[in-house]
Amino acid sequence: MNTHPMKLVTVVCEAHAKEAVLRTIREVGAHGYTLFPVEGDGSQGLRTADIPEFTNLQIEVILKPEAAALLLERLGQEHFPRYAMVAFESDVRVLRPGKF
Amino acid sequence: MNTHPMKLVTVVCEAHAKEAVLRTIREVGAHGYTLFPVEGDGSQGLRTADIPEFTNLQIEVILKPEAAALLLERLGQEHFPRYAMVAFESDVRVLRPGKF
Amino acid sequence: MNTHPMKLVTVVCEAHAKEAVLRTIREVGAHGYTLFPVEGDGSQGLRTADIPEFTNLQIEVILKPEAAALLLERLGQEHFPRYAMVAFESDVRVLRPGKF
Amino acid sequence: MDIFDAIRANLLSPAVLFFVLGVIAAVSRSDLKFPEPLYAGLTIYLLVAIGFKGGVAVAEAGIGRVLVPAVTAMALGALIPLWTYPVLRFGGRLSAVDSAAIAAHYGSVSAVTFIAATNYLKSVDQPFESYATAFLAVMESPAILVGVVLGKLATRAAGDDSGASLRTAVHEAVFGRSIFLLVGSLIVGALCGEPGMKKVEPFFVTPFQGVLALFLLEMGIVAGRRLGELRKVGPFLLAFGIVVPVLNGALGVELGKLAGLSLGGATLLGVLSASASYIAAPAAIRMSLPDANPTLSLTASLAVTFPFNITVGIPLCLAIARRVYS
Amino acid sequence: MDIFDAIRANLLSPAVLFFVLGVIAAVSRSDLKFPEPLYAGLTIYLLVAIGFKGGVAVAEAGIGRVLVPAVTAMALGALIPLWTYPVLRFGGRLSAVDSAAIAAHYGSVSAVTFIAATNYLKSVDQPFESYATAFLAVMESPAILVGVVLGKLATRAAGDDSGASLRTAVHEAVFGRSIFLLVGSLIVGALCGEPGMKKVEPFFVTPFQGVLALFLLEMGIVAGRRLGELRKVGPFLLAFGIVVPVLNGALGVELGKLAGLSLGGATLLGVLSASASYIAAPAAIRMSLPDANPTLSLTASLAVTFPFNITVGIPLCLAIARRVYS
Amino acid sequence: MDIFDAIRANLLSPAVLFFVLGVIAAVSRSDLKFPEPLYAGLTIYLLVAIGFKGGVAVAEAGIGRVLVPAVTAMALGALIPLWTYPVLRFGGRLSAVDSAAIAAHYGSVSAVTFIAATNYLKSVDQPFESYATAFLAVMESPAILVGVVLGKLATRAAGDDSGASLRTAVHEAVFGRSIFLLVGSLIVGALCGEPGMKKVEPFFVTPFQGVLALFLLEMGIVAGRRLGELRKVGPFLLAFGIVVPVLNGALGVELGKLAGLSLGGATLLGVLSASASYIAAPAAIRMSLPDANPTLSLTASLAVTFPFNITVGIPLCLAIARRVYS
Ligand SMILES: Nc1ncnc2c1ncn2[C@@H]1O[C@H](COP(=O)(O)O)[C@@H](O)[C@H]1O
Ligand SMILES: Nc1ncnc2c1ncn2[C@@H]1O[C@H](COP(=O)(O)O)[C@@H](O)[C@H]1O
Ligand SMILES: Nc1ncnc2c1ncn2[C@@H]1O[C@H](COP(=O)(O)O)[C@@H](O)[C@H]1O
Ligand code: NA
Ligand code: NA
Ligand code: NA
Repeated sequence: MNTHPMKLVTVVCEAHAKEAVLRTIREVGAHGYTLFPVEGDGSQGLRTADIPEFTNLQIEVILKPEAAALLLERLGQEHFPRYAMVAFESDVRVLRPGKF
Repeated sequence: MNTHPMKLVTVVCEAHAKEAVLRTIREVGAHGYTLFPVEGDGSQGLRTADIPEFTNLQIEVILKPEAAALLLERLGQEHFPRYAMVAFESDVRVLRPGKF
Repeated sequence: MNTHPMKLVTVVCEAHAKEAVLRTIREVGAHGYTLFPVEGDGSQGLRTADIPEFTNLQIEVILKPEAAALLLERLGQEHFPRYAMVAFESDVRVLRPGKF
Repeated sequence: MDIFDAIRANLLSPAVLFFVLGVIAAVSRSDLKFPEPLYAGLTIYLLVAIGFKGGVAVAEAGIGRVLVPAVTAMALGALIPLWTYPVLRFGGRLSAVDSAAIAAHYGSVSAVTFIAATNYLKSVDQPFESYATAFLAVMESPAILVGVVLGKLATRAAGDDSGASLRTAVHEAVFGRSIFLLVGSLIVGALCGEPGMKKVEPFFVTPFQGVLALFLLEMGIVAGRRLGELRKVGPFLLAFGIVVPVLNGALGVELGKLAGLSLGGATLLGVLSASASYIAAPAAIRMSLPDANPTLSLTASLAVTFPFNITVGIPLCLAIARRVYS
Repeated sequence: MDIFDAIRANLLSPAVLFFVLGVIAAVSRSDLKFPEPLYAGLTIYLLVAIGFKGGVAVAEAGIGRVLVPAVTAMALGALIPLWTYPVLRFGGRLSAVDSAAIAAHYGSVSAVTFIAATNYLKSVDQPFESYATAFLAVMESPAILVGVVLGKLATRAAGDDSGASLRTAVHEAVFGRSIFLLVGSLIVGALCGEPGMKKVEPFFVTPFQGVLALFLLEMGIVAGRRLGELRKVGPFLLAFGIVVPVLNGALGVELGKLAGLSLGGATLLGVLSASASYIAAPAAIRMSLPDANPTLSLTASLAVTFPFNITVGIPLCLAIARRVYS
Repeated sequence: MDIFDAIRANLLSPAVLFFVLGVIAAVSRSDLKFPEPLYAGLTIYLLVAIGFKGGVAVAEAGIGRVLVPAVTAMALGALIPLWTYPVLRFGGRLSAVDSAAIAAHYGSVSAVTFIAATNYLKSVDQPFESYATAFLAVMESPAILVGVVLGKLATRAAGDDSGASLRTAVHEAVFGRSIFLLVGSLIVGALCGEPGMKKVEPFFVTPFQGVLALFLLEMGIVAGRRLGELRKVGPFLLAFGIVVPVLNGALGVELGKLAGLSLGGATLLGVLSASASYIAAPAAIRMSLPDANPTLSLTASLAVTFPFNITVGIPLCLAIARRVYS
């Protein structure tokens, strides 16, 4: 089977940012996402994942390169100044390019 | 220390697919895997990870490039038609190539 | 917005290794990390994540290439012989290079 | 107490009202959600508690008295798919494999529905055989096996791995965690008897009704989330999900009487027949009939039949039993 | 019993001592930690239990008797941000948006503080209106809305999406999971009344105090972790976090008396006024006033006011009420 | 009641039968599994409950009466590694560092075994000093420290970071979460005394035995999973894991008598000596003697000694105590 290049954008953010980030993800045209609670440490201090309101979330989205660029740009402009957050992009290959 | 190229295959699938996917992973010759429950949204609807039988799982396997290609091919042929599932491949570098 | 290349080092290890690995991560100069419990199978047997002391952890760190190389080297020398552990490096792109 | 009073009494119990609250939470898209480990913990508690209590009752009654109704229950479970399959296949014009899958779900049972029924009987002071938990334990698997065989026969063309599929289904149906917990706790209860019960009663019996109420809040959320899929299943399955449980309930009550059960025990056998599986059957069927569409069977059993039974079906079974026994 | 005896009695209760133990765990960097689902499970239990009990009490008292004090409570919640905002803005020289955010936190309420207060009243045999839970339910949102409006007015320049922000805040404040659980359980309790209570009492009432003690251990850890941020909030907010609750407590007691509550009920209204929100308000404010600095409001309410109330504020409110009613 | 009756009585208790059920689940590869947060929650509950109760008992008995037996318990813990180390090193031909690690595990204690023992004593109506929990609290660490020193002395070559390792072990042994919870709850209990106990009794005492039974189901699964490693430890360690606990049990009973404990209290000191740590010791040893093979020590303590004690060791200690005191 042929694999097709796609982008994986990973966001680690405070729980309060969840709705805002998912909205942006939908708006740039992604067709799905994966999400789970994580602990973490960063410039805005330790997050120990013991109460749901103060936890961290890791959100993973596979999308087309243009959509990924747009997502990163909007995250950087709209969300980075407001929320504890890290985001990065990497290259992946998928089987069904139409799905993303 | 030298690092060696290897493939990371990530599968996100419904919990009912767990045994089938792990079996395929073993059959293509992987020596291990990592697995955790995740929430997600996709073409087959929201999975909110609140009951173990209806949750999503993320499964990560590091393996040799040929094994990764085989794994993806078999996932695409045997499991994609039957289960809610996403799979993708990416490039990683490891220290002990013999381990994978 | 411009993205900048950075390394993502992922470590999967037994819970007892947590403090030691986090210490090494700090020592090579990383400014943060993300961590969550996972199940897994590997050469040292199944870890089923049912009691916190015997579980596996996945630790993810974004850092500069030199720091990543140093981290992998120290993991390989100091921790691989002692703990059940897997570590790998991959390429990612971030927005704020100064943060890492 | 006529049937409408019975239903009203049930609807105003904490357990059912919390279930309704859960459905409202899901439908109104509140972010209320039980974390998975809480769901798992409550399930373990409920199965162990009901199993243990049932085991103590089996020990007291003696295996002899339990045997005939238990075999009846098993037969009933195996029988239900046989009559519902043609209804689905020809009445509902569903594919063979979907018909088999749905028939398996309706022949198998829902432990939570059973537990809610014992709760209801207690609240209306209707005595019943406590060892009825044994029927719950033996009724989960037979229908699944019959359903898988039906599905395999119907799709014989691709049938080369039939043996393996059946083995998978048997394994899932017999060694799955819920059946393991239930049967294991039954045996533990039977071995301990009353002296053991005294020790654990304050944990496994006294707070049981309250825990069930809390759990039904979560089950309301889980069921409510599926309501959105109702339009995918169509009017036939909707009607099926309500009418068939009533018929199976009546059948279960009648057979319970034949097997020598008391009014309360026959009601419980009726509820078991009326209930549809949404945990064990989906897992087993997913593995052995992977070409069946899980949305159909799961939505019917979880979003139609389960809420119907929790609110109306249970008191209805009691009303039927009252008529049959009077 | 004078005020110092009252405080000492409170400090030696299991609930408060476990809270202190939790703070010590956090401060001494012990690796003690409750897993998130355990925290969530305990929260659900406490809210459902207190809501259900309150609902049963509302049904018994009749909605008529609850109405006046409930409206008083709502008014009180809306009022507090109006007087605390200028204090913060001009006394504390905080930015407009931070002042609005903090004012919202202090007008809103902390359910755990309320629950600890009912516990304390019970332990000193001070009767109170059980339906006071209804005040808790209605006091969570008004202050958040007032605070958001204040913040939006103050930052009108960027105010084009004010409407959306307000809607988000309303939605969060009214449909957030804790308010949903509390109001839902109140209604369930009111519908069930005493007969329903009998069924679930061994789970929702009997072990309640013990569960609260265990939960406060976790809350001590959560609050203790924030102590490190105290130096970021400065002396003004520190003093604010202790003085304002006392003033609000006295205000609540007075209004409670005016509204016709008993001594115990007025104490609870005082405690609600004195308490500051650290769950609902942060979530709603984060979404509607995202430019406010969350460290300020959260540290003040969680690391200063919450521990103060749990240890000293609650018995102080009772002492104030005793003076007012004597 | 002779020794075989005692063992049979123990084997037929719900707690032990659920433990066996858990082992069966693990061995038969059922997918039954407690989610990690449930395990953590049950552990927290059990430690807090036993600690609090013990603290209340300490307050009642007075620190004076607890002191001598507590110091005896500490000494006993420090002593056990000293006599087991040479047995392992020379009898078992194990490496120095493995011998030290295993000796540390057997000198330290298992809280669950202790809790099961108090449960057993209660069920056979054997009175005991409730403040014995204090012995559990003080016996966890000494053996770990002695074991680490032994291991360091034996591997002095690489010994440049000995100080750091010892500090790590001390920190882990003294500030680890289980010891923190236990000691903290003891102190809370001692400060509250009987009045505090009354408030939390329905949560921390009444359902305790049932919770323990459920927890032992999970511990059976955890221990059962390790059975596969038995072939890795060899016949010597297998025998060691059964014989040494019996000897240590007898030693504990004798010293308990010398220290002035009652028959029940001496039995508990015996059980503590007989038990081997599988949580605190592995964590501390992993950090301070990282070259020891964890499979050896953990399999012996978790898959051999723990099941042995839960089923046979506990009644055996009581039988020994009966003989010694008659
Ligand atoms: N260098 C890093 N590597 C991996 N994760 C990070 C890193 N920096 C921050 N994070 C994650 O992102 C969250 C928010 O980061 P911050 O805004 O820096 O506090 C942290 O709690 C971590 O979970
Ligand atoms: N574009 C995507 N990015 C990340 N995860 C996805 C994406 N699409 C689907 N998933 C995950 O894969 C699961 C199954 O996908 P689906 O079969 O499309 O419902 C979803 O529940 C998500 O967890
Ligand atoms: N090939 C692999 N792919 C993904 N994860 C692995 C792999 N091998 C090992 N792991 C993870 O690393 C942990 C420790 O590995 P090991 O030391 O081989 O037992 C395992 O429990 C797995 O979670
Ligand atoms: Na059925
Ligand atoms: Na307030
Ligand atoms: Na010992």
